Amino acid sequence: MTMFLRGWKVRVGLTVLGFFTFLAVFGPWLTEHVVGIDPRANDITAIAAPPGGDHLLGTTQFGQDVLAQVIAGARGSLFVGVLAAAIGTALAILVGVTSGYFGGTVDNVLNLLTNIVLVLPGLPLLLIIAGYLQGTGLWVIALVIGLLGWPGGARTLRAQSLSIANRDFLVAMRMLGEKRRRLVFFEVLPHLSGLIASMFLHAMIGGIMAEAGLAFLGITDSSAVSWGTMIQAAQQQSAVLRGLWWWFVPPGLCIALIGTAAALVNFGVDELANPKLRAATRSATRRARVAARAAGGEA
Amino acid sequence: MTTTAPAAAQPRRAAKAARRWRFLARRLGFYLAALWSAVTLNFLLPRLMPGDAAVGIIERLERVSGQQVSPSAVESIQRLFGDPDANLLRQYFAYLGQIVRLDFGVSVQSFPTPVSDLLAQSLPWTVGLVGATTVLAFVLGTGLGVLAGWRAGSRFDAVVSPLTTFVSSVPYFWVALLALWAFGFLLGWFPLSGGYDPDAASGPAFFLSVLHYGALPAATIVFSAFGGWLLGMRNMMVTTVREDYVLLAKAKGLSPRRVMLRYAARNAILPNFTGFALALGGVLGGALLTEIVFSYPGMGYLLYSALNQRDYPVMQGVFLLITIAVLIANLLADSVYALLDPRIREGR
Amino acid sequence: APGNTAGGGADTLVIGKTDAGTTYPRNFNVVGPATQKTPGASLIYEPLVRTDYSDGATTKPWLAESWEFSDGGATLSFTIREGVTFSDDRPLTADDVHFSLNLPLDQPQFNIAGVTYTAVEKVDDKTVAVHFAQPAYSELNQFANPQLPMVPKHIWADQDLNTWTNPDPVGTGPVTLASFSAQQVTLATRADYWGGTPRMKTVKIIPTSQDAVKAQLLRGEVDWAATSWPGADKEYVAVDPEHHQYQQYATGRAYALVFNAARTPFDDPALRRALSLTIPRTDIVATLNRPGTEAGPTGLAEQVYGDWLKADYRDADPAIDVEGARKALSDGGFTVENGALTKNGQSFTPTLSFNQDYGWGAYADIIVNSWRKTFGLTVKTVGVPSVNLYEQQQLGDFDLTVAEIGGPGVFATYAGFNSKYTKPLGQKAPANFGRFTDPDLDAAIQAMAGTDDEGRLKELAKDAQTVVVEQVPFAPIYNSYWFININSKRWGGWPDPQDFDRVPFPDLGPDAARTLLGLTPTGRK
Amino acid sequence: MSVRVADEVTAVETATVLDVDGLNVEYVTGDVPVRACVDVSFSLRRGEILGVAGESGSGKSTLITALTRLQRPPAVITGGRILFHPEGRRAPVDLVSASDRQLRRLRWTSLSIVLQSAMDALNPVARIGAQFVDVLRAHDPGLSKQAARERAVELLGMVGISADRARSYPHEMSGGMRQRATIALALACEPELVVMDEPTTAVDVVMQRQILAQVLRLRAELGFAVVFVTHDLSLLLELADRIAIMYAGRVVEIGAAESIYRAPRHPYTRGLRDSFPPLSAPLRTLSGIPGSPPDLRRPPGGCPFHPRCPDRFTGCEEHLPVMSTVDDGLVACRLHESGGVS
Amino acid sequence: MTAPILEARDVSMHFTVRGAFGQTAVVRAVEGATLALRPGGIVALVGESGSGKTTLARLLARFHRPTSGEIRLRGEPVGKRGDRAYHRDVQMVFQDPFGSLNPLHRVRYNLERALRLHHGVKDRAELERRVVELLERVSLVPARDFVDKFPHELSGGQRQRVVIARALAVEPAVLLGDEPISMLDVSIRLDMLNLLARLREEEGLALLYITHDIASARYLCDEIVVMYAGRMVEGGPKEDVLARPLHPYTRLLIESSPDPDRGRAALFDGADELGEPPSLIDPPAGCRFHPRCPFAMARCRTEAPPRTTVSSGQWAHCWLLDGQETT
Ligand SMILES: Nc1ncnc2c1ncn2[C@@H]1O[C@H](COP(=O)(O)OP(=O)(O)OP(=O)(O)O)[C@@H](O)[C@H]1O
Ligand SMILES: Nc1ncnc2c1ncn2[C@@H]1O[C@H](COP(=O)(O)OP(=O)(O)OP(=O)(O)O)[C@@H](O)[C@H]1O
Ligand SMILES: [Mg+2]
Ligand SMILES: [Mg+2]
Repeated sequence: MTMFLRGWKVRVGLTVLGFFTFLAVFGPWLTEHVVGIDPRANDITAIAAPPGGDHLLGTTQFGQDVLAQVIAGARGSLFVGVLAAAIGTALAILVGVTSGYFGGTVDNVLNLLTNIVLVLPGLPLLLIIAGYLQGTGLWVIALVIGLLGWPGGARTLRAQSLSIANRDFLVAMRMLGEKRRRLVFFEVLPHLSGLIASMFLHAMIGGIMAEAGLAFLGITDSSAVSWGTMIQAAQQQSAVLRGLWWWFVPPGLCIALIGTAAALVNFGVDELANPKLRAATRSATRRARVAARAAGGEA
Repeated sequence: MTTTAPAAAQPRRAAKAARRWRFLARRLGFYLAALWSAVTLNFLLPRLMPGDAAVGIIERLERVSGQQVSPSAVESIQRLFGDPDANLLRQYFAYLGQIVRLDFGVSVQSFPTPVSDLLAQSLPWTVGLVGATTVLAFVLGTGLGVLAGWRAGSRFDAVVSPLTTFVSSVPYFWVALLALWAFGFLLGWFPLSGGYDPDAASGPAFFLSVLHYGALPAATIVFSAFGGWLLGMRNMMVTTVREDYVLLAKAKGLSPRRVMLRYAARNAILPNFTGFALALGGVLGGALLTEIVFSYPGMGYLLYSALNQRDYPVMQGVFLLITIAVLIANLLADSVYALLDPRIREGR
Repeated sequence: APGNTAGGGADTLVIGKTDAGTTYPRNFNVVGPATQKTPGASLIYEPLVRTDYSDGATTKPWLAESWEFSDGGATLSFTIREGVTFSDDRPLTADDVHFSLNLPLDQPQFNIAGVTYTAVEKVDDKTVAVHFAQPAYSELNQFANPQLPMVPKHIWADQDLNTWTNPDPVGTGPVTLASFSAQQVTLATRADYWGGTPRMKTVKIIPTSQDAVKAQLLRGEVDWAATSWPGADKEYVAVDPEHHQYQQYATGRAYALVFNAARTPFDDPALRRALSLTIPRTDIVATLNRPGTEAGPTGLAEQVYGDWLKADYRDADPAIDVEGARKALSDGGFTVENGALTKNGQSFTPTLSFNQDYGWGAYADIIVNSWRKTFGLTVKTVGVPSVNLYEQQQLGDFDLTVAEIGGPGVFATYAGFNSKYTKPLGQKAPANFGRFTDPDLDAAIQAMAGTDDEGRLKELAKDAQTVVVEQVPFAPIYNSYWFININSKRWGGWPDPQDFDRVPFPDLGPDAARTLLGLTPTGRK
Repeated sequence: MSVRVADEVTAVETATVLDVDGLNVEYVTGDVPVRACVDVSFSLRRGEILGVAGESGSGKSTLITALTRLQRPPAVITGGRILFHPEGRRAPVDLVSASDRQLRRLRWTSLSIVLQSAMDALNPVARIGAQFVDVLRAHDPGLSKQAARERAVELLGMVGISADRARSYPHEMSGGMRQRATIALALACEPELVVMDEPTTAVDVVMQRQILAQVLRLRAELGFAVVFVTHDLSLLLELADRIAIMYAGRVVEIGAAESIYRAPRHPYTRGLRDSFPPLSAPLRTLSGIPGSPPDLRRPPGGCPFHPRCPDRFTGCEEHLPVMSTVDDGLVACRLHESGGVS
Repeated sequence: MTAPILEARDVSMHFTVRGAFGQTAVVRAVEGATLALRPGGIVALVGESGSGKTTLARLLARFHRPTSGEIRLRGEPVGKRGDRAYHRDVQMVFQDPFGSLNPLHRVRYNLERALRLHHGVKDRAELERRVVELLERVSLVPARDFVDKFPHELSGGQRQRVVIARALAVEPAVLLGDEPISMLDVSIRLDMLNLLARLREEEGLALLYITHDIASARYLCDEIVVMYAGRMVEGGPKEDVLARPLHPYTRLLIESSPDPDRGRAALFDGADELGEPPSLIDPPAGCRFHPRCPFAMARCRTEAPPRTTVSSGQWAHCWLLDGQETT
């Protein structure tokens, strides 16, 4: 764990993630007490005003405060991202681990299902299903994203649990007479936790991006504020071509930041799982170079 | 473990061929099953979901004409678009029959234009734009990934990898918006919409205009897609570079270039390649948002407009086409992977 | 040169079309219900009459030189204009008109125009008559519908309209199809057009987006487009005041908050009035960047219906009336408790459904914020995609919703609130989504349908207005406009919104034809 | 020098081929570096087989890769010299400071390597023959493809692999075949020195016997010197001319195979020898070496073996023993320090 | 001789494998194996890689069900018994001490699970006492230093002791060791062998010791069984087998094993052309060793040799012994 926290990537990533989580949790409180502005209030005296003065990040075409919206949007975006990732990951675990660990007919059926869902084109299907369910709220959007997002992970988990199921320690525990369920939860799953964490982070980025993409297409809950709906509103009001950059840059940047942060944490997870990657980091190389130079060896 | 005695090679080979066929049959079976599921899903979705096509048309007609569609017109439109009470099973078989004949029906929004006409109109654009950019992004990303992974820990790697992480985390439609604003609107270097200059009807002028119109969307797709390839390739390279055969290749005194390309990259690229084939399969549905931002006349845009108007026949047609493309790409990935990796080719 | 989309020469007019996607299908089947047809069809196929928005949206002759009601309004005979030819040089005959008018009766599934007559009869070589089941003075405007065009019988008679896309259209309009490509429609003007000879040789229609067309207008690649451009004053007109024009023409329609009168508590006019009085119309039009376009209480735009409006309702003050609203609310017996409307121990927390495809959420916010401020009332806003919203509106599945109301003429505007269209909640109503019922309004509409005497009509219109203003079936918010973007570097002679006899809206067939005829080359390329 | 070698190698060259002097290799990870090779010195004569034995983690593989300058990051050579004496050239090359180009010229033509696992050492996506052709043509650009291919077949034949196998992929061959192929590959350019890192650990005893027999035969034919690393001392006792014993990154004893077996001087060497039960000699209870090898990050002070040493006496935990010559060998143990510093 | 506690009678194990291309093949991993383990006795199973040693052990551990033949525990055919009851008597120790301990669980967890599952021990203090006792039995002292360690904090030898302690916690009658020392450091191996020998002495365990190192087999066991390509080729008291191998393969195996006491000259002679072990998918007919056997006769190619027992209980499957049976 300490090794995990040592790299700058993980630390930066966790800090940023933590910051946005904080925003998501305390956002409403923040906007009310710190910023002092309701993200939905319209300040008709400041329409599409650039940053400064009363509105630190400027206002939208509707006189709504961009900063307050960005803060409020953290909750919407993270909500969809986390929920979708949770659903997707849970399904992936359910299907993948069951399939890999139990094998046999269960495996054949689940594997076929996984492969079929995997080849169904994701975004278009998402669009179509979400399109049918339009206007039903972030819950449904997260649900749809999650429901379509599991097969990749399930496939990986299946392969992994297949290999774990044949590891000696599992065989040993089985010979001790452990029950299958206990084996799955206490022996197999903990081993996949790194992989699962990594999958979850990936899925979260995917979920946030997918929400933003769907919102951009108008498939969203427009009574909720999320970064996606902000970009959509800006696009609808031609904010880009009108140069109202303060309106559409912050939400896009936030998405990019959170994505980068999750990816950075993921680096750490990957390096934890794959020491070869760890040895290939810049700090490791630099240290080696210094040592070599100190010894005067190696031209 | 199992060794083939040379004497037994002949019958072995025949057996191997037979096994290969059986394998192919199995795979084909899977693809058929997947196709059938997609087709069935395609059939069921519009029927399970609330709302019908007529509403979409009426709403849109009102908007376009600016007049309330009169009650008698509403009735007419409902009459034109199907009898929702018909027997579901019969409908299903009729639908399957249609699909087999590649008859996707008639578009609702462009009544009575056949869906296949619309598909044929959009397909080349998407295949051209997204296909080319997918290849480009793959080549670029993989190439840079080889370098970054080969010199893992170097300054190049230390700068490129985190930067790429950031770049690939940026929502791509947002990048597209920014690009459109900067290069299309402010600088005016590129057109803001469309796929070609309609006045440059043919010949090289047409071709040039296609390049010109496609440049900006292509650049944004490449921009947001190459990072994934880069990072994937880098990590595979880092792992592969530490393999003994790479060490041995170095020990053999081969030139570093050769070791990097023929030994390390050649092996490291295998997983990326599967991803590439799948990405090619995703080409048709992949760049939907980009197409919308740039009003590019492709499949994504078609699907989007169909969706907005509940043009089920078009939606189904697009979806089916995309699914078929993905399946073909999977098949391709399977076979080409086997070509690239002898361990799989021989079926161990 | 970059984006030389237009490539128009001195004899070409380029129209940028922003609402038809990125490619066009080749589909001139004008009577089909398609929403994606080849643009320009309304310049090729023409209706019998036109609606004149410069004159109270009344009906004016077009392919019909004149008309006459008989049988107490149950029969209508059109006299066909002489000298009208199709683009294949065949003259427009009574047979063609008969065929065209009979088509929706013959094949009811193509009654997209929603015709209400029951029979068509060729009277003589110049006259065709239609018969109604009852007096239909007010229903004359259906013959202005672009979905009811005069088509050549000799071509159309033997086509199966279910599959025919009419790729090479032959019509009476000022242009013919010169060439088609999915990303550009090129029309050639006709020297033998009955209305005159347009000065340009070609008209090009290119697909573009709402954002892209702005740049194209600025660069002069597009001469004519119709898209709303908030901030056009600064961003467009100011750039070249001489040539860049941004014009607004009232359509006579208005965006309005519609109450579901079939649901308590919105069956109470006092509540409806209270809510209507506190809609911050000025704020909304400010964020829309369209100052001064607040709708009056009747929902009839003054620009169009000036002399049809009752004097009391002219120049209404758009400011919100907090006192009046609070009074109306308490008159209705309502109180607000914990954000919920309360009456007789029952409490309600209404929702406002809006069309999320158009980013209406922010305007909905403005409205509910005002209600919260004025009454302490909490109203939830729900964004619904347009198609779904339309369906919900038909089903009566809403409390408060936003819809565009209106039609060509006062009658058409108010007829939609006739109680005869109401359906029980949960069944699709073809009109009158709010299920508003008022005998006085019904009577006024009934009477308007039975006369073509303008004085009488205006009187009845004022009666109807009184009902609407007092009973508030809907609360008009802002007027709706055609937004016209013009770059007159190459073509002059555009109408002036202050004083016009034609609306230069490209899809408004006859008006667009008149616009074309009025354009003169400036000699620049 | 063993008598047996003289029997087999016709002209034993007494010239030195490799001189390792004070070699230090560290793994630079974490806060404390792992000192995997500490002050390793030995020399190797032409045609000689030097066995290196030691427990797991004693730095054998590190030594092998460092000898050929193939150590992977984070391993770093932090001191010492590796003098390679190419045939027919007077000036030795210090491999530690040689430039990449210099090294590349020496590689395979003078200096080759056999790695532990043949499965991993062969490029899985290239045919065996092609991997020979690759290296042959890299060092002899004049060689035609056809000629290179013929030479590859010839080399494979040398280790008993039939010609048609040249077109096989590594995974199509058994472990033993692959291991023999990598040995043939190492000999492709007729090097003067071959370093081998446990080349037979992954194969079973029968195959091990075949492979080693071939190595011995080929050495007799080609006269290359070998550094052979393994943890199986009993194997080395049969195979090597001289044996170096490593413990905790240090060479603790070097001597002729015969004397290492009959009269080991270092307590560790003795313990190691006694860890292998005899196959034919009378059985007695053996005890191995109690305890476990030290963590190279924090090796014990003084003699690194002292915590496990049955013969330790006061001072062992403080004083690092120096290499002393004892009879025909060298040993680093304070029991034998009286013999004088060499 | 005491009655066998665990027996394999003529068991065979055929695996159906599916290749990457979905084709199937049958691997005849074990064929006609017969083996008896007696309390206090150690049987060594030797043979080269892939000869089926692990498979046989797994059959005895009921990890696989035999394709044919039967396994008997205390003279009764197993099959009716539940798995847990069976494993109360038969436990297994694996080759890789790291792999057979879940890196995420402490030493304590491993031992406590075994105690809870098989002896229903619930009481904390009682658990603690027995855990300490177990660790002491495998010489992990002071035991308290080890109970809360994770596997990665232990050396290989210590890990293997934990594995053995876990098996002992069940109080089995039979311990199956699948190359239990081959992954350990050379210096620790003997320690481990001595531990196993002690357990046999003290607890009267029946032990199956699988190895490819004949020297260690000789050191530890009473009886040696040699397997080749899925079949047993020879078995008997260890000194007899090693001193007078009956089967040519046993001879080859012994000759191939390093032995510094033996003269070097003979060792590497004629080792070149020995060929390779056969494929188990398509094994040679007759005696499976015949393609590599210098004494192969026509008969060897067609007929599988029967078991021939010579004096002192040594037996082998070889046509060379035809007619030499002594009883
Ligand atoms: N990449 C690395 N990072 C840190 N320490 C390492 C690394 N590789 C090896 N070591 C350490 O260096 C020491 C020597 O390792 P080396 O591989 O040379 O041992 P070895 O004698 O070859 O062992 P074996 O018999 O197990 O192959 C060991 O203590 C090992 O832990
Ligand atoms: N689960 C299985 N499925 C298919 N084949 C198997 C399976 N387990 C073992 N085999 C095959 O059975 C044969 C015997 O394997 P086994 O592991 O029993 O040999 P072994 O003597 O233990 O070898 P080693 O000394 O390498 O451990 C091998 O060819 C192996 O590939
Ligand atoms: Mg090693
Ligand atoms: Mg085994």
